[in-house]
Amino acid sequence: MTIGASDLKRMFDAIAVAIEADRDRLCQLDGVIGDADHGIAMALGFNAVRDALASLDLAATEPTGLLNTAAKSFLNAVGASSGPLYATAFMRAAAAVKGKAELADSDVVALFQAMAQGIRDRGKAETGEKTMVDAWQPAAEAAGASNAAGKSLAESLQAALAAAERGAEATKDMIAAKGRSSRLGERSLGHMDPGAASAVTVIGAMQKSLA
Amino acid sequence: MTIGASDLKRMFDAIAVAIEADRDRLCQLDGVIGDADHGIAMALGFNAVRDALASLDLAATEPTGLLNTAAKSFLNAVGASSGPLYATAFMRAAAAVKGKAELADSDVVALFQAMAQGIRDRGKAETGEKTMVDAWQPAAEAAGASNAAGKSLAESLQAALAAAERGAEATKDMIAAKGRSSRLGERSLGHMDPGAASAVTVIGAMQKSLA
Amino acid sequence: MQTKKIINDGNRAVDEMLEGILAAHPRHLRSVDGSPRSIIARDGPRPGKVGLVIGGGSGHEPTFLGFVGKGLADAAAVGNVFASPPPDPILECAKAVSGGAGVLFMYGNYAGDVMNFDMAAEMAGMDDIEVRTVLTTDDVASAPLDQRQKRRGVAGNFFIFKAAGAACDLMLPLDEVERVARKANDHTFTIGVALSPCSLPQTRRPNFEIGGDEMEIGMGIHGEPGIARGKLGTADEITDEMLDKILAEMAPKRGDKVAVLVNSLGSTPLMELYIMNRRVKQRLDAIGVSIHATWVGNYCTSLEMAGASVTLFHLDEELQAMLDHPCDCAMFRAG
Amino acid sequence: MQTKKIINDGNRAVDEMLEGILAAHPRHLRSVDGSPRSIIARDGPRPGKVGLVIGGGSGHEPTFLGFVGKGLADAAAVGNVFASPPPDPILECAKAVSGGAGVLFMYGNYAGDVMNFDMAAEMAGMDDIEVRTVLTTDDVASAPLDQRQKRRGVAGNFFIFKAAGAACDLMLPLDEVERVARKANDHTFTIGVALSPCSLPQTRRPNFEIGGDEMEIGMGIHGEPGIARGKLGTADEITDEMLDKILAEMAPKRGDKVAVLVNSLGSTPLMELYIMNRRVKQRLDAIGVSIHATWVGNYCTSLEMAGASVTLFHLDEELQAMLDHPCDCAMFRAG
Ligand SMILES: Nc1ncnc2c1ncn2[C@@H]1O[C@H](COP(=O)(O)OP(=O)(O)O)[C@@H](O)[C@H]1O
Ligand SMILES: Nc1ncnc2c1ncn2[C@@H]1O[C@H](COP(=O)(O)OP(=O)(O)O)[C@@H](O)[C@H]1O
Ligand SMILES: [Mg+2]
Ligand SMILES: [Mg+2]
Ligand SMILES: [Mg+2]
Ligand SMILES: [Mg+2]
Repeated sequence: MTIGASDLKRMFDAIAVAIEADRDRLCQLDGVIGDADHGIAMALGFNAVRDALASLDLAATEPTGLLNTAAKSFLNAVGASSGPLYATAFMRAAAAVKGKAELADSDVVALFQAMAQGIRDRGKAETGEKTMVDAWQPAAEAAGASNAAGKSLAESLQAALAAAERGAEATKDMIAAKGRSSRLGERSLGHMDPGAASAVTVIGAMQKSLA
Repeated sequence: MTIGASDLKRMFDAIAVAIEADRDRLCQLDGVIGDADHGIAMALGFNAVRDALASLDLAATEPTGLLNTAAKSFLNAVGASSGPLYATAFMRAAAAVKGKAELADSDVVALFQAMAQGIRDRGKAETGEKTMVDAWQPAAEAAGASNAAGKSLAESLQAALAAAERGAEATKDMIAAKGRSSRLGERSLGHMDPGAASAVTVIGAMQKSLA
Repeated sequence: MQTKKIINDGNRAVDEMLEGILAAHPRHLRSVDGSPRSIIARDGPRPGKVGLVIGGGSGHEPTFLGFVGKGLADAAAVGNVFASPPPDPILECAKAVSGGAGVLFMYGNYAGDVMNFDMAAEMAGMDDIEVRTVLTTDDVASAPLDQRQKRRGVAGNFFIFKAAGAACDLMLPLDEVERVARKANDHTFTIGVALSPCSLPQTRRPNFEIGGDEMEIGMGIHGEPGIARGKLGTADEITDEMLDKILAEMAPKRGDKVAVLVNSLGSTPLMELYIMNRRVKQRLDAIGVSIHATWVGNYCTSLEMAGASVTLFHLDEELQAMLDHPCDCAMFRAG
Repeated sequence: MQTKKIINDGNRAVDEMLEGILAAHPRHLRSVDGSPRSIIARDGPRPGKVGLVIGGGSGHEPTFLGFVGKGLADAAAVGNVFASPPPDPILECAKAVSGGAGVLFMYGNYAGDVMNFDMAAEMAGMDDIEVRTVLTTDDVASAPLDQRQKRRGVAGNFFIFKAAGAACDLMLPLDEVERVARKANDHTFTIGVALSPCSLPQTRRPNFEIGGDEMEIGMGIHGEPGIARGKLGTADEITDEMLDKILAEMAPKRGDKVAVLVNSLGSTPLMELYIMNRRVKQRLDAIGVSIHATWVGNYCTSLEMAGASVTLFHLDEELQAMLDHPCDCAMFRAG
């Protein structure tokens, strides 16, 4: 079974639903060490993506075009930090699957890894700096390893989700070194990074939708 | 027994203590139908009077001079509505006992009546308009009647206090027609006028101190 | 629990504020020697000019001190929080700004202010200073139209003082200044809405109670109850309710001009004021009334009260000229 | 219970605010056709002049829009509440104000703003517009001195933008404008204190928790935690704590000159700001530092947050000239 444009659209719809349901928790997490708007930004962004994708002619759209539309609509709706980070993730994902109308398991894993790389490139954060990279990076590595070991897409995304969850949990023990909370020093200890938390939600929705 | 300058000074000290103790209640009453500062204004005023009288040479001061000092210090400390009202009360009281070093019972009653008249003159309020006049006016009348009936000063002031209490209580059933609360119409019903309430406190302290 | 304030001592708050104001604005303001509650425009008063003295309780900043400056008021007498100043500082203001052409007292119509300013006017009369008084009564929520003279003066002071100050600056005689001031007052209509209380520095307790989902339409700038308590509406509903009341009285004709003031009572931020102003513009556009100028911000506050007021200043040629006349005050400039 | 706001729809609040701003200030401001979040000074941009584009999240009004006008910024890109604008409206600002002499981007140093403005700068580069960027980093509470480039930009924006805007208005070349802007930033020191939270229009819930008798020294203008949580002190104690931190870094010499900004984070009223300013003056007098000019009021807010910030702008001859250079913005005038 391969993944086409309409599968990706369903995936984005699923992310939008999951993020909307998670909005208040994400704002609360951001309220502790940031500015309390992360849930708003993510919901705005994925709702905008959903609206933009809804008006696409899916039959005439390849994954690359769909992902670029997602990038643009996310970027213009959000601003904030999450805007360029996720927009770049989607642009890199688009580039990773360029020219393909249907995506095999390994294409989806490549897409997923490109997203993580896009976030790293845009934000210049390393793991351990208490950002969404601490969820995305291990998730991408786990998906890649699982795929390399010949596991199914479902298994690979399951591994990614588990790694993201561990990564997000681990941000509690980190002192923020990037983003708004990086000025808190020790005071950021003990709190989960909101961007890492939302990454788990996003990856969870992707996993459920694509598996 | 007659009343001299030092008795009047003691009386003002007693009023200051009583008003200070009543400050918060008066602010609360004023908060309901006014601007919540009546206790502050009255406390400020009578504390200023106390301070001003403390520096007088009582042996060299007649009641008129003492009362004029009280008027001036009250006026300059307070502003607000209560400032000119009580300042005028004290100025009229001063005029009423002009030339007398010691005051007989009927002089004190005249002083008391002059105070009420001063408040009426300055504020142009009639009884029934839900102001301090609703306490002062019946109190002055009761004191006058009692004095005319040959009662002692203590008895006359006791009658005044009882009348003031009834008058203040009665303001609950009035619609304000003067002062800040006069724009409330029916919404002022059910609440005691703060100026009438403080009048009871003032008259009560006078009664206790002079009796 | 006391309300939070950045103060030292509630009883000293007004005097310390004045120290801070004089420290911030030495080129614009000075106090009268020996009368620290009498604040004078360095540049305003001059021989032959009618002196304009305004004043009232503190806690409404930038009203009244912000309106002291060349082209606007010559002096402000400063009372305690929400309390009229006593006669003495008012009298000192009158003396300091008297240029031989008479002095105009202007202030909001409150019993306490009337009694204290009237006493000061009598005292000034003894010093051979001719004093006239114009009370501001722009709060349409505070009495029916047929009792306009009973109404409170609120944020509309801004326009009314501005017009009178311009008339003074233009060296009009006292009669004319008084006429312009009365006309400006008659042409000014304000209504407020309050969402949550403020607290006095001396008590540090909320000065009224209001439900977590309620608003009070018509509330006065000292927390005096207004016309009605209701559920908090949307910005458009609230603004409409306010404008309905103002426009019913002002009865503008198509083609008329107004100036608009959307004022915060304290803690309501610019974002909300501008959202209201958007509605004001829509409503005025719809009836063909044009907006000559708009002010949005903290002009007449009640300490940290939440809420806002809308004022329309119904212009004719003369009032427009007075509004456009330049003025230079410490806290803002206009014209 | 939701917090009280005069709004229609939390998601529309910024756009409706912008409608209200354009309605209020048509002589000063316009938006770019098709890009309503790009606000341009009617009078500012001109051929041969470096264009100054500022911007950031909404909710800080009058920052940033209030600083758009002749002699100050040529344009502001407007984000959602507390969120950077996306690259598009920033790019539209750059295009609208480019006069062929380059464009300077200035904004507070926040990860989100940096990423979005950098993307816009790249896009402008493709349109052959030379863009330089100067981040403001005046918040001394947000990183140690040796990591000054990590600090947040807060109320000191006022002075830094003002200086850069004057340099642009004086037609200095891009290199010089950038130099002046960096110098102004290096000479600007701010610290804030927060007493109670604000709430975003979309959530209407307090954005942080704080005890009824607590304050947070160094809190950021989006509610980011500061240096320390403590018991609410007196105005003098608070101001001293703030000044100690600023003066230790600024290290002024006797005879030096500063400009002062005492800024409300939203609901803290002028009375409290002026009480703080009184203390600022006392402290500066005591060390022989003279005050060239003072601003007190709502300049960089966090919606209705309670609290205040103090900014000192350490002047030299050049910076003083830039500060005194006239400017004419919708929400204030200076110089
Ligand atoms: N440089 C960065 N690299 C990766 N992620 C980042 C970076 N800066 C911030 N983030 C992420 O962004 C999240 C905050 O996003 P959001 O609240 O939407 O933006 P803002 O901080 O602008 O309000 C943080 O929790 C963090 O995970
Ligand atoms: N014209 C008047 N005549 C008599 N008493 C008045 C008049 N106006 C107001 N008062 C009294 O003043 C009281 C309020 O005093 P206070 O709170 O000190 O002044 P303010 O209204 O200026 O805040 C009212 O409760 C009322 O009793
Ligand atoms: Mg955030
Ligand atoms: Mg009162
Ligand atoms: Mg009062
Ligand atoms: Mg944000």
